[in-house]
Amino acid sequence: MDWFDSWALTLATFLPVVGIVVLAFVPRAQEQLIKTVALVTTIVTAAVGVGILLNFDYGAKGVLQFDPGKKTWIDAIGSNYHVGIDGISLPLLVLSMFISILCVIYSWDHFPEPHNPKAFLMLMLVLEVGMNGTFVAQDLILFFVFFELVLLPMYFMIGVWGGPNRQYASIKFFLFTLFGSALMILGFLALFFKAGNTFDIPTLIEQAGNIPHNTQLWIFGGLFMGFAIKVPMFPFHTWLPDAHTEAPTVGSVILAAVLLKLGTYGFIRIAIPILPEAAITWAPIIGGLAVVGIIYGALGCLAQKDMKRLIAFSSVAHMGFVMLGIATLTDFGINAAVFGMVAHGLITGMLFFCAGSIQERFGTRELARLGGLLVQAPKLGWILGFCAMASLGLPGLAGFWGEFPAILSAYQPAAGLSEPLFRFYMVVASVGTVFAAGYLLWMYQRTAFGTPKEEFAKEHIHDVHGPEWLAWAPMLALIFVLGVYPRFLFGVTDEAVQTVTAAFRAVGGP
Amino acid sequence: MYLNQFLLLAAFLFCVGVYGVLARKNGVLVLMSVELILNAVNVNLVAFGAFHNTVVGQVFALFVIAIAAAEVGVGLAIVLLIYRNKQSIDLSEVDLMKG
Amino acid sequence: MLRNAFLIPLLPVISFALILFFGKRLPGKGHEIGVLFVGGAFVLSAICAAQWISRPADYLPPTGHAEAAAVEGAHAAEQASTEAATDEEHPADGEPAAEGEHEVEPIRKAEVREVVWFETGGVEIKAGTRMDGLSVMLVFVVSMISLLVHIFSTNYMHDDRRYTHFFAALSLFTAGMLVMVTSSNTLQLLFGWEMMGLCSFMLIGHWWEEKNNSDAALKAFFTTRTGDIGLLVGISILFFAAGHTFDTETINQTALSGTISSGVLVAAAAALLCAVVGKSAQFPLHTWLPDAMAGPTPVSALIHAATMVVAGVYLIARLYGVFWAGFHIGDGGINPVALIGGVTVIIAALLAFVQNDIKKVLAYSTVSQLGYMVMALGVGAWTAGIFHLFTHAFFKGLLFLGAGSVSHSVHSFDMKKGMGGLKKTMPVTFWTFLIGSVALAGVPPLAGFWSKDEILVGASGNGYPIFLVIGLIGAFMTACYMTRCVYLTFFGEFRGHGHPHESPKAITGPLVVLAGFSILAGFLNAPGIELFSKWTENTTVLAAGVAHHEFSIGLAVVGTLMGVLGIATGFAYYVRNLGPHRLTQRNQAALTGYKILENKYYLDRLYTDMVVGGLKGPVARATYWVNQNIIDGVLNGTAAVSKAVANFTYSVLDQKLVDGLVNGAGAGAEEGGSALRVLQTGRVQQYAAFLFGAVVLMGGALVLFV
Amino acid sequence: MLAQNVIFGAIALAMAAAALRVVTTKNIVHAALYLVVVLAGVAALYILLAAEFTAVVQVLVYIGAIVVLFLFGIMLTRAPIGITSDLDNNQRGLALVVSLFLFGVLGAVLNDAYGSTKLASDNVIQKSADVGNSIFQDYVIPFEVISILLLAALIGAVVIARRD
Repeated sequence: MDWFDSWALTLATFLPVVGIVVLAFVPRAQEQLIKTVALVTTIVTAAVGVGILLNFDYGAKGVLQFDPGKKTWIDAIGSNYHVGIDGISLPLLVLSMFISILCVIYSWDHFPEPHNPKAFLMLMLVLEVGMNGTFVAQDLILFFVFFELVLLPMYFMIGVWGGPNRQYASIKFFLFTLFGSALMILGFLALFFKAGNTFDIPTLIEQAGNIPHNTQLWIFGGLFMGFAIKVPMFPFHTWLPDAHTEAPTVGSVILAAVLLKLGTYGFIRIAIPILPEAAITWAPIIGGLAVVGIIYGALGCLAQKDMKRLIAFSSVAHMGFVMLGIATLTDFGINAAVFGMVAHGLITGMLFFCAGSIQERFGTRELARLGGLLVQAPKLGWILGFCAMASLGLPGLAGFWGEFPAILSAYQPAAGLSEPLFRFYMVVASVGTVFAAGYLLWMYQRTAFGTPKEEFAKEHIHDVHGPEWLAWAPMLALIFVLGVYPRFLFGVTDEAVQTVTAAFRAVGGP
Repeated sequence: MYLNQFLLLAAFLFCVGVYGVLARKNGVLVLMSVELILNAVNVNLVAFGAFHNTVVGQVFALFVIAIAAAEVGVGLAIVLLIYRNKQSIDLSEVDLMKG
Repeated sequence: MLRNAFLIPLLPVISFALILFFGKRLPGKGHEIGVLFVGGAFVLSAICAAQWISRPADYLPPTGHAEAAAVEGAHAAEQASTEAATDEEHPADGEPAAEGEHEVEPIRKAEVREVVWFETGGVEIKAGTRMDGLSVMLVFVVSMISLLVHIFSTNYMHDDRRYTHFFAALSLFTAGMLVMVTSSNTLQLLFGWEMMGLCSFMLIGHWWEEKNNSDAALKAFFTTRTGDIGLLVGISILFFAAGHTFDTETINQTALSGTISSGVLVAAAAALLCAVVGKSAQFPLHTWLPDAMAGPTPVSALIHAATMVVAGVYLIARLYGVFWAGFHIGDGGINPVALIGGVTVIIAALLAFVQNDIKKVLAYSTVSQLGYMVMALGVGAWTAGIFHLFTHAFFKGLLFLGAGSVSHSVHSFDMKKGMGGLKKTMPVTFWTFLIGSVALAGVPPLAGFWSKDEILVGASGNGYPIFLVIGLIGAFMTACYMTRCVYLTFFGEFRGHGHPHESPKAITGPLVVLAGFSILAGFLNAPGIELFSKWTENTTVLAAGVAHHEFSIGLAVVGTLMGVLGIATGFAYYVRNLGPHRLTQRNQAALTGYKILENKYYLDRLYTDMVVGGLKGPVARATYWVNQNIIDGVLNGTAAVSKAVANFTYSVLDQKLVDGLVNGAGAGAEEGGSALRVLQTGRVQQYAAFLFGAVVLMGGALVLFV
Repeated sequence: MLAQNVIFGAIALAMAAAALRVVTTKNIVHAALYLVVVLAGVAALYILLAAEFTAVVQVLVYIGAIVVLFLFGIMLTRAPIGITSDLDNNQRGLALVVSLFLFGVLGAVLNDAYGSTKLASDNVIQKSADVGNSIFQDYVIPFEVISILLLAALIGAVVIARRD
């Protein structure tokens, strides 16, 4: 399978492009064909993903695999086409493919207004290219291109298929992220010039130690802005609730499930291993913002009247846990962060699916108008409850493994970080778990418990239907399986994470 | 002969062309000024070609001439169109891009 | 079977899944699965218990203050156990003789079976079962009570809206507790702990159509979850303090070996105590438990007798090394564990007097009894604490199911308005309930007497006289309010509607079984037999050097007297209308001259106050007031404040300030834009002029400065 | 050598003067004619630089075709033939300043870079054949592209100017 080894990642990234080209030639009216093409494309892409999963060498999770070597891409600036994955990228890559399929299935029969499946699905495939590409890129410029590539389709998804306030939301999303990207590319350029005229990530990891400490701090600052906005961390989060609220269901799901992960992934893949010294200096700040985000996001949730907005704020809180894990700069913490990323992708994705379905059925997401979901659509109600429980970090479901180890790791952060400070963070984060229970159960009580409100009491609300089952069942199963047997994920990430922190231990270790 | 005498002359032609482009309001005259600029560039190309003892300079000069011909053709067509629409080729009155 | 103990929690889990997915299609709507699987779990636990009892007590653990072995923890020690004989050569100098008559005796070796769960940061996290006396005892009790509750529910819940879901949740609840007690590490313990939290949420809010019920469910979940902050923090601290492990045995041994700094240990113990306070409904977080009565009665029985609230006590017992070393329990000073337990005993018992709802009386009684257990553990009477847990499970389960049986018959929980005189119509329920009450009151030779007595012995023997007094007062009050409860329910005239009748066999059967255990269970650790303490002793207790005290006949007499006195007081007051009535009337008349006495309801409350004796009345009311207004008020206030803060954060900070900055940037750009608009004439040549001008300026700068 | 320099000086002066007149004259037809002078001067410079093929093309294309095109343009737009004061817009001052500064900067740069660089006098004469070879071998693709460009320009001009 030498052939597969060198081409798998390129295929995984660019197969959706084939789908896009094919779609471009299908007339708009043939919707069935369009949907089939999109579905087949995502499935074939995921098949490559399965191939990667099977051929992945689990004995060497810490090294880059499926790496065909550098191919000259833009010679003038020394940028190469260099792809590769290790144990950290693998789960995220697979997650991204997986979510893409489910989103196509989910939107099968309910494309949001103004309909137009062709454009919608093409945008979705473009998104997939960007997401997959970001997770496999091993060259900063390549990474940047893919990182930015996801902006456009998402912009159009929100701007065209979004809710009433979509224009404001889409512009805000676009500008906010672009602002971060501008600082990020500055950071990349600085890395290029200060660390040996290369954009190659593995090379940079080896060479960047020579950069003077002060310069490192500035570069890290630039990268931090770029990634932190994408995550989003407090206080750069305000684009998120708007974008989520206005985006169509599928857009929200992809946004929550994968796009937010690009930011945290950037921290783990680029910022921390390349600039470990700066990471130590920045870690208390990141950790502080993370725990502020946890509490702040939770408080934000409590004040919400709109279900989707509530879930969006809960993302802020959850990504706070992920960032806290990263900020500890320990194996435990970063493992927890990767787990948290996947878990949050699945769980919050599911919550958005539920919110979307509720909106579709009731025509509103306003908590005050909902109620008695368990009476009218018991299965949907159960699923929502399951996701709420998973989201609040109940052991046995995936959310727990992102939350608890992050708290655990904050007790003993990496050498060079202030222990009392991080222990304080730990306690604050633990308080955050109670808040999480608070807002999620409160939401659940308002939507699912009680009896249906008068305006909906007579309506027939149909329960979960076919495409929804198809799209949701795998996610629900994964949430459960990962929760009970986290080794599936920890086993893959652990070694790779240790290489990340090894680059770091060399600096901060005793 | 110094290389610079050609270059300086070309620079002068170029600046005169720039002045023309900026200061003239008759469309045809603006196009003529553009031709000055293009010729200044051509002189540069040929002079450097001679300096480096290669024909590439001339080749590019020829290309530029060809493109200039095309440019003038299209440019004049546009000027004609403007004239036909506004009964004038006064570029000061063409301010569709006003914000 | 001890090795395969993982099957015991697994069975109810399977049961949960099966009921959830197939239950509705079965003729019994899923209860047959629940009964079958939980019954299976019970059989397996019984086998476990039998094997444990027949296991030879041949293991000599390293003593607590022995230096090296403790740190290496259980595994190393157990591997070495085959050569246990060599341990005898070990000089016993580590064990201070001052600890008393205690000497190292061989115990039964715990059966540990673990598999690697996952790895993170290069550390293997294991999952597994650890079966020692404590776990075996609890597994047995839990599966038995659960089985009885299942059987009971088949009839009690028969026409329920969500019969199937009820059984599913019941099974999962049982599974949660079983996971917790069998686990070999704190992480898995946390799993079971939270599973129970989830199930209590589901079951308390079983009738979620009414807002009160879902409110109660939320309250239960939040309150326990607040305590769980402590559990998360405590587990984290101990994970690192014990050298990157969740293993309970290692944690205990490390804590006792003195290698952990006392500050860390105190922090860990305090954090865990928070969790206990939340889960076991100790003062001041006990308020959720009475509200939790909103759930179906069988659930209350399960929560109070065998699962959920017992989990907190189990946590202390399981991680006793941490508490022992962190709070210096062996030194005889007042420590937080004992203090919280003691305060809870009194406060909850006082509250039990003012309730009219039979389930609330029992609920406060549970809180009070849990206080006993916690207090026992706090004064160093480990065996007494878990022995009380053991006996309490039977008679409290019995009492709740009895209350369920009564309400099944009269369709009410109000003792004053819906019951009375049921002695004749429901004889089985009456007699079993009476047995449970007497056992709870601590009358020999029933179960409650033996365990309560042991707690008192422990408190006095370990130098905690104040807690001895509290224990005695508690015993008196318990007897008194139970008398009131029994009298109101079964004696006098029937005050409800309809025709009460004896419940069917599915309901009375479990009552009879539990009544049997309530009578007999206490003898397991009666003086001279003392099997229970032998069976449950584990390495932690030995290593800590928990002292054993001989049965004291004097104390037993005093304890019995208190119980009997309580019953007599209650009897005298209720049945004979003696004593305090006139006193009250005179006092009230003399001091205030009010005619309020004519108000029967008010009088009732006043009498109730007088029963607990003169000045105790206001105290109880104040306690209730504190309960309702201050503690609950703080909870509600916290919610209100955080909501206000949340609103402020959202509407002012988030929407105005942070968002304002962002929008401000946009507005700034717009302002600047309109300023620059003047320049935008639309004339291309002008643009070109600017363009060239800019180029020239930049080029010039380049020429001049570079 | 001297002769060449003298000739260059003469041509340069004529060109400079003519170029100035192109952008300053008030008669639009005169402007076109002055442009012819400049273009012819450029052709002469090519010859001085021994690029006679380019010089010939310059004369043919520029003077023969483009200038004629201009004249057609002037006529078709009914530009005022004769002296008018209305050929300049109101930003002459700005344009003057910009172009003077531009010249200053360019001159400074050129002087700095090539102040004393001489053109080798023993230049191998670039034969027209070499130019042809170069175009049709090394630069054949750009050549083809330019062909298409011309075609496109042709069509484009027709489409734009077509009266419909």
